[in-house]
Amino acid sequence: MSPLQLCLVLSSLLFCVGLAGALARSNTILVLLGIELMLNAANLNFIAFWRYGPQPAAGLGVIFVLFAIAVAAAEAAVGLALVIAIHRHRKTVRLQDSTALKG
Amino acid sequence: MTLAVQHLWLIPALPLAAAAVGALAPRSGRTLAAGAAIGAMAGSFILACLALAGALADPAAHQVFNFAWFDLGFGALRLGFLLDPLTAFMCVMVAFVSLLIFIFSTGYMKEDANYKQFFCFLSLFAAAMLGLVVANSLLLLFVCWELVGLASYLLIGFWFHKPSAAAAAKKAFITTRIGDLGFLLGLLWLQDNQGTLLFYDGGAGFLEAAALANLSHLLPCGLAVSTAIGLLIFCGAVGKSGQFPLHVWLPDAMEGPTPVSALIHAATMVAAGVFLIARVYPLMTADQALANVPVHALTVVAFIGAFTALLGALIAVAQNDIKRILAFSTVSQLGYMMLALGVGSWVAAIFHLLTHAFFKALLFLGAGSVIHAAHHEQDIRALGGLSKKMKVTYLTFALGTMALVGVPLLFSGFWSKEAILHAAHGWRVSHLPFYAAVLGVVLTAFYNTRLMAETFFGSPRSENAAHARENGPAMTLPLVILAACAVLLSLVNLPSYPWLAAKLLGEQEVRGHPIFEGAGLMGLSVVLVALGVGLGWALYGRSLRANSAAKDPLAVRAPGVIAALANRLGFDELYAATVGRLNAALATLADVLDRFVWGGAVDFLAALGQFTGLVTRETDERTLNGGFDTTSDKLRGAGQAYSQAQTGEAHGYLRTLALGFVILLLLVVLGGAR
Amino acid sequence: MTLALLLIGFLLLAAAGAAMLSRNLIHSALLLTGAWAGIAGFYLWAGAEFVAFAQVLVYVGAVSMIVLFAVLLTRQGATTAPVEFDSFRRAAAGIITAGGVMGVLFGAILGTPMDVTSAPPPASITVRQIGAQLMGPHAAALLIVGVLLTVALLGAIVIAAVDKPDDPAP
Amino acid sequence: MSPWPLLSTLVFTPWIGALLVFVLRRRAPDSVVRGLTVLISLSTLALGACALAHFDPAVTGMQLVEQHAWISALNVRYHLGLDGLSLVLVLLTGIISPVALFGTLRGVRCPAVYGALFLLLQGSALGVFVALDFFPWFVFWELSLVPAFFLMKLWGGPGAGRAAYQFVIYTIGGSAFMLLGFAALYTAAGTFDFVELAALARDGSLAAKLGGPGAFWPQAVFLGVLLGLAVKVPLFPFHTWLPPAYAEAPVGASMFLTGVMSKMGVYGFLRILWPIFPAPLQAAATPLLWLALGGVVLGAFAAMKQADLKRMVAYSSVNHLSYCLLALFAVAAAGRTNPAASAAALSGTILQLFNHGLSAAALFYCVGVLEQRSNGRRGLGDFGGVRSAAPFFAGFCGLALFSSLGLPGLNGFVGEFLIFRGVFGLAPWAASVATLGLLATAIFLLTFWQRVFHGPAAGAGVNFRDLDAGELVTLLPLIVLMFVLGLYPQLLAGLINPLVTAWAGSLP
Repeated sequence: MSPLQLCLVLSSLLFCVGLAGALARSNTILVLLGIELMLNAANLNFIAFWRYGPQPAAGLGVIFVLFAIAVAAAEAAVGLALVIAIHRHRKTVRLQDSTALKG
Repeated sequence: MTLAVQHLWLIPALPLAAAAVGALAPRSGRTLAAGAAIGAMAGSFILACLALAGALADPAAHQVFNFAWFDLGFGALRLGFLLDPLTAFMCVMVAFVSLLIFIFSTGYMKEDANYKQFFCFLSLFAAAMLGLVVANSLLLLFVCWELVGLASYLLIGFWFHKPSAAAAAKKAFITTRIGDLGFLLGLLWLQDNQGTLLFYDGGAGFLEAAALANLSHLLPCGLAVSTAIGLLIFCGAVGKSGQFPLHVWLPDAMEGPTPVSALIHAATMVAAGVFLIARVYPLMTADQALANVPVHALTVVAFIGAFTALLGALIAVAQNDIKRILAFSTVSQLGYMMLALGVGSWVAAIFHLLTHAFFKALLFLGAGSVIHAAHHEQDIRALGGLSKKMKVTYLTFALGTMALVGVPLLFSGFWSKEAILHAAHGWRVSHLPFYAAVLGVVLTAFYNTRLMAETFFGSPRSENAAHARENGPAMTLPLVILAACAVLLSLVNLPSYPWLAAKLLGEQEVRGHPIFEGAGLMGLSVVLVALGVGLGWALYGRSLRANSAAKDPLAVRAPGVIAALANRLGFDELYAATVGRLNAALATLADVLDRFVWGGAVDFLAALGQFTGLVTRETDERTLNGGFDTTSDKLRGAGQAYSQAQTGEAHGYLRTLALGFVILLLLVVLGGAR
Repeated sequence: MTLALLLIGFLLLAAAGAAMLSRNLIHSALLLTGAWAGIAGFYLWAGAEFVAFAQVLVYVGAVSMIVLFAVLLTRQGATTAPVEFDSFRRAAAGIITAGGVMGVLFGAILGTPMDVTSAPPPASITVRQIGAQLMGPHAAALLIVGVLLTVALLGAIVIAAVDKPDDPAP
Repeated sequence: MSPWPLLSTLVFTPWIGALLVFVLRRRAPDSVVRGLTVLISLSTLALGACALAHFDPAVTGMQLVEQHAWISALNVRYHLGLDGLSLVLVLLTGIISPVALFGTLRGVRCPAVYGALFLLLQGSALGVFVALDFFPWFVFWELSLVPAFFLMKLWGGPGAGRAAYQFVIYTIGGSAFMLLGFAALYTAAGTFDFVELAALARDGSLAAKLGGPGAFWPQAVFLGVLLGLAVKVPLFPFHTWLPPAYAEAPVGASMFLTGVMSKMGVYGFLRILWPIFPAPLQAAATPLLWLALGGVVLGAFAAMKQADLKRMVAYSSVNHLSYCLLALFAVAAAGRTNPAASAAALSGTILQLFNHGLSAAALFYCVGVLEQRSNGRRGLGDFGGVRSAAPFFAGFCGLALFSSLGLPGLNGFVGEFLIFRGVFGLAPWAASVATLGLLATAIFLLTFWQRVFHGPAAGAGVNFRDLDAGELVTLLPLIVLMFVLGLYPQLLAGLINPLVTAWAGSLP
């Protein structure tokens, strides 16, 4: 098993942990954190491919990860703010209580 | 070209300007309108006298002044003025009679609200009539001819609030227009054939020898071209001059004010037909040289004239309205003029035209005077005894009657009628017109005697007649002047000194013949007149009517004949039953064709279109739209079902996403998408 | 090297897994901070020092603070009340789904031949290089991210702000 | 040639004005809008006078030409030009439109919308009179129907809806055939330009391109175009749309319809059918002559039967326009035999177009006055003795009536006389029969006059109000022109003489 594959396995495991958390937990904050983990897993992949990919000198993976981190930070801020707002209005943080999107 | 002919247009222009003044003046401008009309007429009269002097200086010449009206691509349409003795005599007569009648009208129409309008129309008429007389172009003549008709229409219908007057005006216009259409066709034919409508144009006019030679070829029907054109033009004259069979409008035209009847329907306009034929006489006689034609134009004219002369006199015998008697008398006298034209003596026709204009205007004005005095009582049965109350009117009316009857020697009517009888006697084609004319003379004497007796003698037979008073000088003065003319005019054309005839024929010197040359005929004439007067006096004068309801002595003796004559021989009914009904049928036919045939075809097409539309709509709704609707319903159902899947559960969405990812990836891996 | 990677990976997964399983939210947040730190370790291992630095700064430093604040602001009742797994069915479905995903991912990773092992480990990228890259070819993206961050900041404030205009504070 | 695109300005000023009026309808007071509408409408007269100043009657070809490529793929050109015929009709439009607007704008609902539609109509009519390429010509031709339809439907009488639909559908139906004909013509000749097509027709190559003389296509194309124009004029028996349309339209629209739009059909005959299809027209001229004669005689007799005054005047329009066609077909049938008569007939046709426009518009206006004074009654028996109460109105209406029946001294006579003079020289029998029409015209117009104005005051004629200043001003220009043209027709004849002479000289 090559280091690249190892890295990929690691990232996919992390992804699945995040996914499982996001699917299983009912607390909205934890769902968000699970998604955050899945994002980080994707970042791992970027770095791994940058490190072991055919043209590592371009540094593209690194740049991409930096941008992803920035966006993720923004997402986290807005997401958690939403959680707080919802909590203030409905006195709940359970994701299954917010079903306004029902068709 | 003398100065006179160049300024000839002023003669009609002056009354035209007066008409414009009358039209534009305010409603209160009565004096202004009347003054302008009379002043303009006086001016025209003076100019006409000057023109007459100019014409008599060289009676053989046709002085012309031609100008282009407008360009027409192939040559201009030219109009012109003509000065020759015929024009000049007519001008003087028209202007003079008009002037007198205008003056008379100031008295007669004094109480009328539309006084101003009356003078406007009268001036318009005078302008058109004078224009007609001075025209050197058949087109200009036609234009004025129609305008004269318009003025006549307006004046007959002057008391338009009376339905009978409005109907009479329309009848007059339509009837004369029938004749005018023939005139128009003749004019068009001439224009097409000759390229000009000028009478005289330095050798190029259609009345001059060069043009007339072109008109002698024969048509397929056997007539010469000139005969056909001449007869078409004669149609116009028949309409305007009240000749049989278009005479029916003239008696009805008496609905107009009496001065109008005097001016238009006795002295001038109705004589325009005679003038027209006299004017185009060279055209009318162009076929005389042709031997192998079935009929000459003048033959038709003579027979129609003779028949009308007799017809008018006959019907006049049984009329009771003073103006209608005079109207039928006019019809009859116009017939004499036409007879004279037809038998070849246009000079006699013009002489009679001139004398008739004066004495008939006198008679009408006299009648007007009577009517005005008798508070618009027109029925002679209700008049009577006026000779003592209205001396001037009585005397002048008597003079006019004697002129009309043809009392020998002193009166103009005698000489002019004599000339006609003479000419008719000498006609080689047939003697029938002569006999008709002779009979007409007797009848004329008869009905005039009746008229005089019933109107002026005896005692008044109604309140209106009893209160009659002589009218003022504005009305009597013209009567006196006209009466003087009716007598004195005989001097211009005595057989021994035929000055008028010589001038009209363009001869420098006057060659008369001794009076006894035509003495036989003259004697006959005297006997005839005496017979007529005697008969009339025997029937009406000796035993005067006691009251207005008394039976007419003639009607007692021959009730059927008199009833038929009183009914004007049923011409109006005949026309109503034939022409009127044909006209109505044509109108109905056209209307029905429009409504049902052409309109029906359109409606049918429209219905066909609507039916097609209906069919396609049904097809669309049942099949195409139906299918579409079903599909839409299914789609909507599917959408609703799908929206059931939207639970609003974020977990569920995420899970579905993940499962979808799994399935996709499995497909890629297992499917070997490499 | 591989050993280091395995070690980092184990710690990282363990922290993440524990965070997802913990019944106490505060614990979850702290464990996650650990997991993020582990990820930073992975970046260091891979030679992306600047990324590791950014990871620490953003996640370990900033996001974890926000999470903690969010947790504290949304607590109901007792501060230490456990957050229960309220539905066993959902938890099981989630774990099974995640397992499925893991399965196909593993299948894909392991079933794909990747012959890049021979490539030499590259020299780690310098901050200067990153700076040149960011200000050069990716300047537009940088600007957009800057705007995005600003908007996110404002948005977060607006969303989370207390809006009671009718009820003035006593 | 003037560098300024005078003709485009002429055509589009009313359209721009319509837009302006429409935009201003709520922003400006009604009186301002009305004044503006009339002013814009008057622009045609002013620009027409400009064109007249630049116009040289001696030139028989097109003048003030504007030509630009438009749709080059179809060889469609924006081609405007003016000859004597166009100029006469442009001037007519310039007179009738402002008069009609001025006379009727005060009494209508929503004067701004009415005015805007009217100006649209005016611009379209002008476009028809100056366009020289079939494509823009047809666009103007069809566009004119739209405002006419709305004017008729929205402002018309009780039966206006049906009449408007009938009018539009009938006319469009006819035009469709014409469009097909031109499509075939275009495939054969490759051009839509009237001038080029006429040139092709003159040297005979057009017929050859369409499949040779006597073949099916030239006949079919000719019939298609003929049908389109015949409906518009209208040629008997395609006239049944006209009486209801004219009768139900509002007075102003009736004035424009009869004064200007009815001229479009005859114009089409002179501009299109005549130059482009000389041979088929000559072949078909004798039956067409019968139809025109039918229009002259039966139109007049049908008018006699109408109890509705507006319908009566409408039928008199059928009669008067049929005179134009009578002259046209007589000339076409006779060919070169009698150029003097042909020239007279053609001059008469053009003069008649102008004169009928004046007198028919005046008559419709008079009927409109009657209608307005009597709450919409316009039956022959609804009035009586109006002349006592309203002498001015009676006088003006009488002048219009006598002009219409062709009294010498008024304008109607000149045109009719020239037509009769020409037709008599070419087809004497036709002229003789047509005199029946003259007689019937006199009968029904005098019946109109007698029943409405004469007799004792009755019906709506009691206490009839005489013309007010506005109505007087409306009628006065028409009446004055009637006199002027009746006494001095050279004013118009001078414009068309060389053109007509050239036409008469170039007959087959």
